[in-house]
Amino acid sequence: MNKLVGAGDVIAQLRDGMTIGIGGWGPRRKPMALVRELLRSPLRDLTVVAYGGADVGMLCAAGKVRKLIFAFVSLDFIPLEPYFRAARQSGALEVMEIDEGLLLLGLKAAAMRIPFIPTRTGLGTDVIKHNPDIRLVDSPYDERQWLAMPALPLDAALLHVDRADARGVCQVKGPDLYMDDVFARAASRTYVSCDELVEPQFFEQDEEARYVFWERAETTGVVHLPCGAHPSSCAPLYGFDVKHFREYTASAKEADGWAKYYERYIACSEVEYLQRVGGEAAVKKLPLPVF
Amino acid sequence: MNKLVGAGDVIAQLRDGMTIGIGGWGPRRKPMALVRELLRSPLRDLTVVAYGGADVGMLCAAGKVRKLIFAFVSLDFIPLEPYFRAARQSGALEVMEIDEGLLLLGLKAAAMRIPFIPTRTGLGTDVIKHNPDIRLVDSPYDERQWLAMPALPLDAALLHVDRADARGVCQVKGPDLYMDDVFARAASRTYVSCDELVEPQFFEQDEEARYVFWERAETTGVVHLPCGAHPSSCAPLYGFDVKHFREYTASAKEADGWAKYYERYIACSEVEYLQRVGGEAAVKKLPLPVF
Amino acid sequence: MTDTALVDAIICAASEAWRNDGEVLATGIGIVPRLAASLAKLTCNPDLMMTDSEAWMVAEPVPLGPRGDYVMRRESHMGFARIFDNVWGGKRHAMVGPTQMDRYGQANISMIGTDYRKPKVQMLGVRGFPGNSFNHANSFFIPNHGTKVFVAGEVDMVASVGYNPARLARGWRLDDIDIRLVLTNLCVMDFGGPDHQLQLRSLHAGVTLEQVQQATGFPLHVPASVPSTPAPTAEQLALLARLDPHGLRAGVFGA
Amino acid sequence: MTDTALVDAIICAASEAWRNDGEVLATGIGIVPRLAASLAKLTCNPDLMMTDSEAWMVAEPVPLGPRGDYVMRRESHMGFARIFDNVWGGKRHAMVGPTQMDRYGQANISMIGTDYRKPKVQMLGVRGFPGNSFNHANSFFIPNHGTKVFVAGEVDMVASVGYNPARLARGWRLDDIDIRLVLTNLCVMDFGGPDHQLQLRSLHAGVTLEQVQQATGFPLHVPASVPSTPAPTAEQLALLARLDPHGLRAGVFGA
Repeated sequence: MNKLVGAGDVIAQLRDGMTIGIGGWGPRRKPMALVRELLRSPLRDLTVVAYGGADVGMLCAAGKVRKLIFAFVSLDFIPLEPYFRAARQSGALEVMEIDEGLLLLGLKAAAMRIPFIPTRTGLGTDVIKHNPDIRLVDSPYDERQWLAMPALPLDAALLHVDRADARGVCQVKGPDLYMDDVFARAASRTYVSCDELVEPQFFEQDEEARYVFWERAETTGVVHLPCGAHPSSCAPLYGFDVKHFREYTASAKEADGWAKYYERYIACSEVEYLQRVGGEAAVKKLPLPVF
Repeated sequence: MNKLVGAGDVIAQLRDGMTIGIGGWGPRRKPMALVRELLRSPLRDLTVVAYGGADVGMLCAAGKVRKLIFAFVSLDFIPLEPYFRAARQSGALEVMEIDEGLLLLGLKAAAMRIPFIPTRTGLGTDVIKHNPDIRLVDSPYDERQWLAMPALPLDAALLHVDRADARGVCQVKGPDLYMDDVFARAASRTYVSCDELVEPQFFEQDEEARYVFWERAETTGVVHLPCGAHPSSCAPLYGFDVKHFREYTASAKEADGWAKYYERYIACSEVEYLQRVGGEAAVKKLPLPVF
Repeated sequence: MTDTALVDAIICAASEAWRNDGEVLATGIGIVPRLAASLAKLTCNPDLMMTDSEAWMVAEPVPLGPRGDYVMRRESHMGFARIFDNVWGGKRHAMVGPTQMDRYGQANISMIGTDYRKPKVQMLGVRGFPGNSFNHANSFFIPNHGTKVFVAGEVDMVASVGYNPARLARGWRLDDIDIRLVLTNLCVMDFGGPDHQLQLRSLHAGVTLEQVQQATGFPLHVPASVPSTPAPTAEQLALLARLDPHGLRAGVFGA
Repeated sequence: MTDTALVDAIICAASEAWRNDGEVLATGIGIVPRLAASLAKLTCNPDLMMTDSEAWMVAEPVPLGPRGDYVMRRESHMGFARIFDNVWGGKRHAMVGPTQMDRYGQANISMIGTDYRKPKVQMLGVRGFPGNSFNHANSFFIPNHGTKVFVAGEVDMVASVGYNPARLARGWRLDDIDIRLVLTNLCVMDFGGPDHQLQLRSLHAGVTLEQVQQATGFPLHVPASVPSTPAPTAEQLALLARLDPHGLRAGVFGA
């Protein structure tokens, strides 16, 4: 089985109106090259589910997002994501704003093919008020009401990993998987970009198979995209690009900032993109973040 | 913080009637030395929750178990656990017999402090018929009935790990954690025996901290018991003791077999036990099982 | 027909269970199911996923018994906890060996007897049968086809769901249950008869229809034509020799 | 009082939040909370668990900013997913910085404005506030004590639950909520007043009671005696110098 495809092939599998989950966390291990390919496409009316960073910001800026299911959108060292912020403040964005843990529970429920998971999280907050679709349920075992976090099934998940093979075996060696395994399991189709494409034999060595966190049956397509997470990080291979993120956020302060950013960094091939951000060698030298 | 205690101290913390979870799986990484200490104690009327092997068999033989919450009791290469079998066939054992996955969901629910997790597992089976306490619930999001697997909170969990330090940082290097992390989180108190006692600095090396699967706050007490899993396995340190398990199961065919087994292997110190089963060096040479 | 020839034919027929499954976890519990799954991966469905029966997914089936120099070809970590992620996701097809099975395909490995509180014979417990049977495809291998296994009423403890409308919870349909092949020492069957009736697919060499019906505690559906279970091909036999280097399958029906 | 002296006093007062917690995960988001948690671990509660703010639990607090030769003392893996295991289990005490807080202790970091569909100012989103606030202990640090933060009504988006009986779901009690200290640039407070009213615990050097009340959009409970926030000890200052080698805390109130 050969699951190798191009980024364009991945996007061609998506449809207007789909629910798309995006892996990673804030400015970390986001499938940015796939997101850029999505930005180049005519796709629209998407429901996006993410622990959001610039992936969400850019999709908002480009008007791709009909509804956002999120707990936060942030670049961490730049707390406020400017394009997400602008989209919200314009009143144009439909949102399901929930707790980080509720988002995880919703993905878990979808992965387990159950309709909901009960939790106390969200009770007493405006998460309930602004999401009337989220219901409270009784427990047959106690006298309490519980928030029934509904399953969040995804039509597709977009993920970036350290390395993968053509069978769809994916490895994350970085210190944090984030929730990528749950995104993969919650999705009908999972498309993964990888920094390094390896032979199956790679996973037979030493403890390499330990760092494989979902079965290859959960992976639909694999795209080989070195530095495909840039400007987000892919620890331990490279850190996030502070300079690029600053340029990106600064662009939002200009009247036609997004158009300029788009022209320079999206309206080109990924090969050109990598050249414009300094080249693969420079990206690989980006230091890991220190907190 | 120094959580080092003796096996006797652990058992002294337990009370008649408690619900005790036992980690491991069948003949694998069972906290057998702690179980032997429990067998030596006057404790009784226990509710035992386990993916059961000889741990459950011995506790049944000794009349310690009022109620067993289980999906199976088996030594794998010897499918039928003789003392568990005898206890069931005598009609003396109260049971909550559930699916392996339901057991996991029940522990997960307890770990998450939620009353239940909905699932299709168990619907249509006699698991429902024989467990009238397990309720079906409606979903607010679909028209189906779901089995509401109730939380299985534990008063205490007994686990065996490869190594630990006095702070309660525990490491399982073997290929399978089984459900030990969930047992630890589902329990009010978690007592862990370890084959090797290490200094905290051990976990600072290389990738060692990767193999720590729960926070030390989940560990109440640590007992240093080399070969403490014997006769079950503690891969990669040692395999399970086929010969000993055969002697144990054969004992059940004799009229006073349990009394004899008890006299020889329980009614002694752990030091004497290790001598009687061939010594630490011999245990460490037990081959890993091949399937 | 020798025992070995019979078991080889059964394994080859059983391997067909996974032919059209695509990329699912193939789990065979016991010698015949495991060899059947292994054979399927090497012949009709190379996309299958398999484990070493412990904690690793492997790129090629691991031979039975002591392995000598053989080195497992690891593909991913797959501890027991992750098996449940897979089960609950539904991408699995297991073949297991129940002690009892009834006309609905309901199966039992828990206990035998009419008094659940005091079993006549206690066996393993329900294990993962309830979850497997309602989450993914399942096939069965039964080495001793007889009326004690294929019982007249319902099995003593329904561990595995079958096509029994009376037991469906509200909102569920029989289509949510997916029983595939039932292989025995006499024949190959499935639940493709009228209203999910158990039906004959093929008879092993030398076995008669009457023999099968007498050994089954409820009526079987018999299609107009019932072929013989095919004999293994030379390629299949060669692969089986590699997958079972110690010939453990010869002992499946007792030595 | 210099900014540095003030921030040091606040950090030391904030570190007291964890004194009697035993073995919980201490999470401090932002410079002051993180230094406070670090200081607590090195002084009043060595049993605290802490992370490197990424994926590892560490045996000793990691200094702020570029680390030079410093090597983290890893204790266990603690990826973000496992943080939720910890949160849901309740063994955590976080200190965070909300943008608004009301008389109930309800807090907001999501958005400002009266129209939720079109915020005047969009901030981060609710992040983990709903889960944190209903699962474990929480304290707060607010660097700009004023009526825009301590609002007269309810916060614009209740991200964090507080002691508001009107919002309790059936079967839950106010005792299920556990807000500890609220530290600001003016004072230290808690919700130990009558009926969980916000009350003064101590005033920072040079700050008056009237100043605090004027900067708070709702009535504060003032106990009979309100001490001054203690000045840091020499030991605490020495530890802070080690924990913040680049002096980042000096910029907490703006350069």
